Amino acid sequence: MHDRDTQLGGDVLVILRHPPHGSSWLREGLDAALVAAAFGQAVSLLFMGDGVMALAGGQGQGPLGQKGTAPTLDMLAMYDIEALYLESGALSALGLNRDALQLPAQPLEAADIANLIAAHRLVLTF
Amino acid sequence: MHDRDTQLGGDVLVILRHPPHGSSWLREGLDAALVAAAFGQAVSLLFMGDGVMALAGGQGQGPLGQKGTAPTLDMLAMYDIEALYLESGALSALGLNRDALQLPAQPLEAADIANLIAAHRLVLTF
Amino acid sequence: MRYALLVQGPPYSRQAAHSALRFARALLARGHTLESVFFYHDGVYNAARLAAPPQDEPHLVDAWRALHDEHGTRLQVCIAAALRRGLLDEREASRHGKTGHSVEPPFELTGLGQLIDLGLGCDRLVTFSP
Amino acid sequence: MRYALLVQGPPYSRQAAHSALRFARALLARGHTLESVFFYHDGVYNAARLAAPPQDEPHLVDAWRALHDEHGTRLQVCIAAALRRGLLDEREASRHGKTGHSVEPPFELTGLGQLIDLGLGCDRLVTFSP
Amino acid sequence: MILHILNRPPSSSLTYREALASMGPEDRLLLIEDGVLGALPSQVRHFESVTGRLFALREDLAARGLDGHCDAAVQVVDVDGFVQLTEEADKTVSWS
Amino acid sequence: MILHILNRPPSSSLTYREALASMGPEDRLLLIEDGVLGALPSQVRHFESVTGRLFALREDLAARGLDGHCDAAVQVVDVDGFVQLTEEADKTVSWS
Repeated sequence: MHDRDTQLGGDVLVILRHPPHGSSWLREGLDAALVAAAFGQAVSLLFMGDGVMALAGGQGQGPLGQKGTAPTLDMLAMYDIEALYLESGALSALGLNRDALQLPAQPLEAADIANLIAAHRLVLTF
Repeated sequence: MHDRDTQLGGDVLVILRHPPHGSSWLREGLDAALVAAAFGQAVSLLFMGDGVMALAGGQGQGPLGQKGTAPTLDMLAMYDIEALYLESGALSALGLNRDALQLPAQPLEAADIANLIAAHRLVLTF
Repeated sequence: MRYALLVQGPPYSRQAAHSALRFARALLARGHTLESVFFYHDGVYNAARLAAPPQDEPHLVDAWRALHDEHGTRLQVCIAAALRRGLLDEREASRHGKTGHSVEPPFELTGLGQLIDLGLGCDRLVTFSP
Repeated sequence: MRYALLVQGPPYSRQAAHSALRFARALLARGHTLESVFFYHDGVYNAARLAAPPQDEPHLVDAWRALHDEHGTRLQVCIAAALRRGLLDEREASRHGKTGHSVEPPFELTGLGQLIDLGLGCDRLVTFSP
Repeated sequence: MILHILNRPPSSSLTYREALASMGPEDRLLLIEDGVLGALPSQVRHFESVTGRLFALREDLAARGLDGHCDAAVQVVDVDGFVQLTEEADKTVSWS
Repeated sequence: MILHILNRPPSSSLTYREALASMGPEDRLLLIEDGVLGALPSQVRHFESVTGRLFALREDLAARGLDGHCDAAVQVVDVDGFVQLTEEADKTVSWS
């Protein structure tokens, strides 16, 4: 895991750009990540733009009682998805506190994001 | 018609915010306007934001040969839809030339847009 | 007051339909009437009778149906928007020579003029878009 | 080269599916192979067998089918995304106790793992989203 | 008074500009769905021109872990309050 | 070289910022669908950081009446050129 973290590499990179609840993008992106991991691929996640909201602590249910995506985040480790990154600029733009996040993710500057994308065979954006 | 123009009033205001071809919003908004007019309502159209692109001259077909919305604009007069407005700021932001528009529409500043909305019984945004 | 809702968002992929259902329940709880929910644009997908979401997720088609059954709210689906997207009731399926149908009562396929009627005839029309 | 496409946009309401079809024809014209089109998110609505667009509009379901018939391109639909949205083939309809179906061959309901296989197995995966 | 309803956040969508450009001096703006991100202290500056007339939906804030994280300038209402806002308004206009 | 594909215009969506933030120094950006509005002289400033690596799809420009109205900094390609760009790229990333 440590090697993959420092080298930023892997098989599949899933970029999550949408916040929870407002659309199904985040959930469907996470589903793709879980499936890729279940198929034995080395999967990285990048939370970008409003997608960093996925990491906010204290999330609740949707309008009709949907459980949302917060419980899914807790399953990532079970699937060996441990390479979690977030766009550092997005976190500060939204004023989120890194300490209050539900899961730790490594903040990346723009140049690192380009490297991350280049270092994965398949990149899926949701 | 002149009275309605100067008073900015009417029964139904349809606000068109999306450009042609990229989505069906513009076409479905125009359909709603045509139906309202066919039912005898006084209909006004406001082209706002990227929606001002609907008025651009020289539009062509979509990827699979769809005819787009430009032909529909020519039908507006037949339905007595003559109260056409556009957001003046959007036109200049996109750098469009008013003389090159397919149909003339009256440019409105922000304050006038609020008045236009207030002066219609029903406002639909597409 | 007499309310109508315009729903333009598809079920599941966007929150619009969920928000509309929540708003519908709240306005009824405040003693208002909900005359109709009109489905347009991708909102017409809310009428898909075969929807089979996982058991631990809300079932939007059933939730709309319950609204109709309990409060008499009409569920009106724009016919032009629906046909393009493969949402046909038995009558339209037969008219288009197709076997099977994808929309059934209490959802009713209807013209866009109904939306204008609702917008002008009800006290409030509230739109939920994707 | 061996291509695959990921289509996430619904037919009609967004250009994504139209763009994907145009791109598909162009890559085939350049002598490439199109292994599969994978439909996910609202892209699964492209498989709605009852779609009945007006005669002067393109028929996307037929256009996908033609791609399959002429070039053997697989039309793979994410089963989880499809069931939620009311897109069931005969097998799934019967499994869920529903009468009628809304998806038929050459569209095939399949798991999301197929998308990963395509993405890693083909030379190029190009995504068209709404 | 017209109630404007916005479901997109200013952090990713410019729709808020169209909503603001369309508001009269008495009109109110309600943030719902992903639009409630606009109620964060880091984002609320986009809505300066409607200070005192800016609302956000409590249920949508709570679902996103943001209940209690709103800027003080935002009036938080639940869905019952949402209905009440529509009662008080002459009509509603939705922006998405 | 990675080909990034953007279908949203900078006049209404901030997605372009995410696309640009993700591009390496050799990467290319292709504007398609409503994204081609970004190729207008009034809008192209948003893409300054990728000058020389900015493309727009001719068919989508033409459909919108914009063929010939592009900024000179934009390289216009038809759909055959779009396929060629994907051939030359190691992979593609789509932004919407």
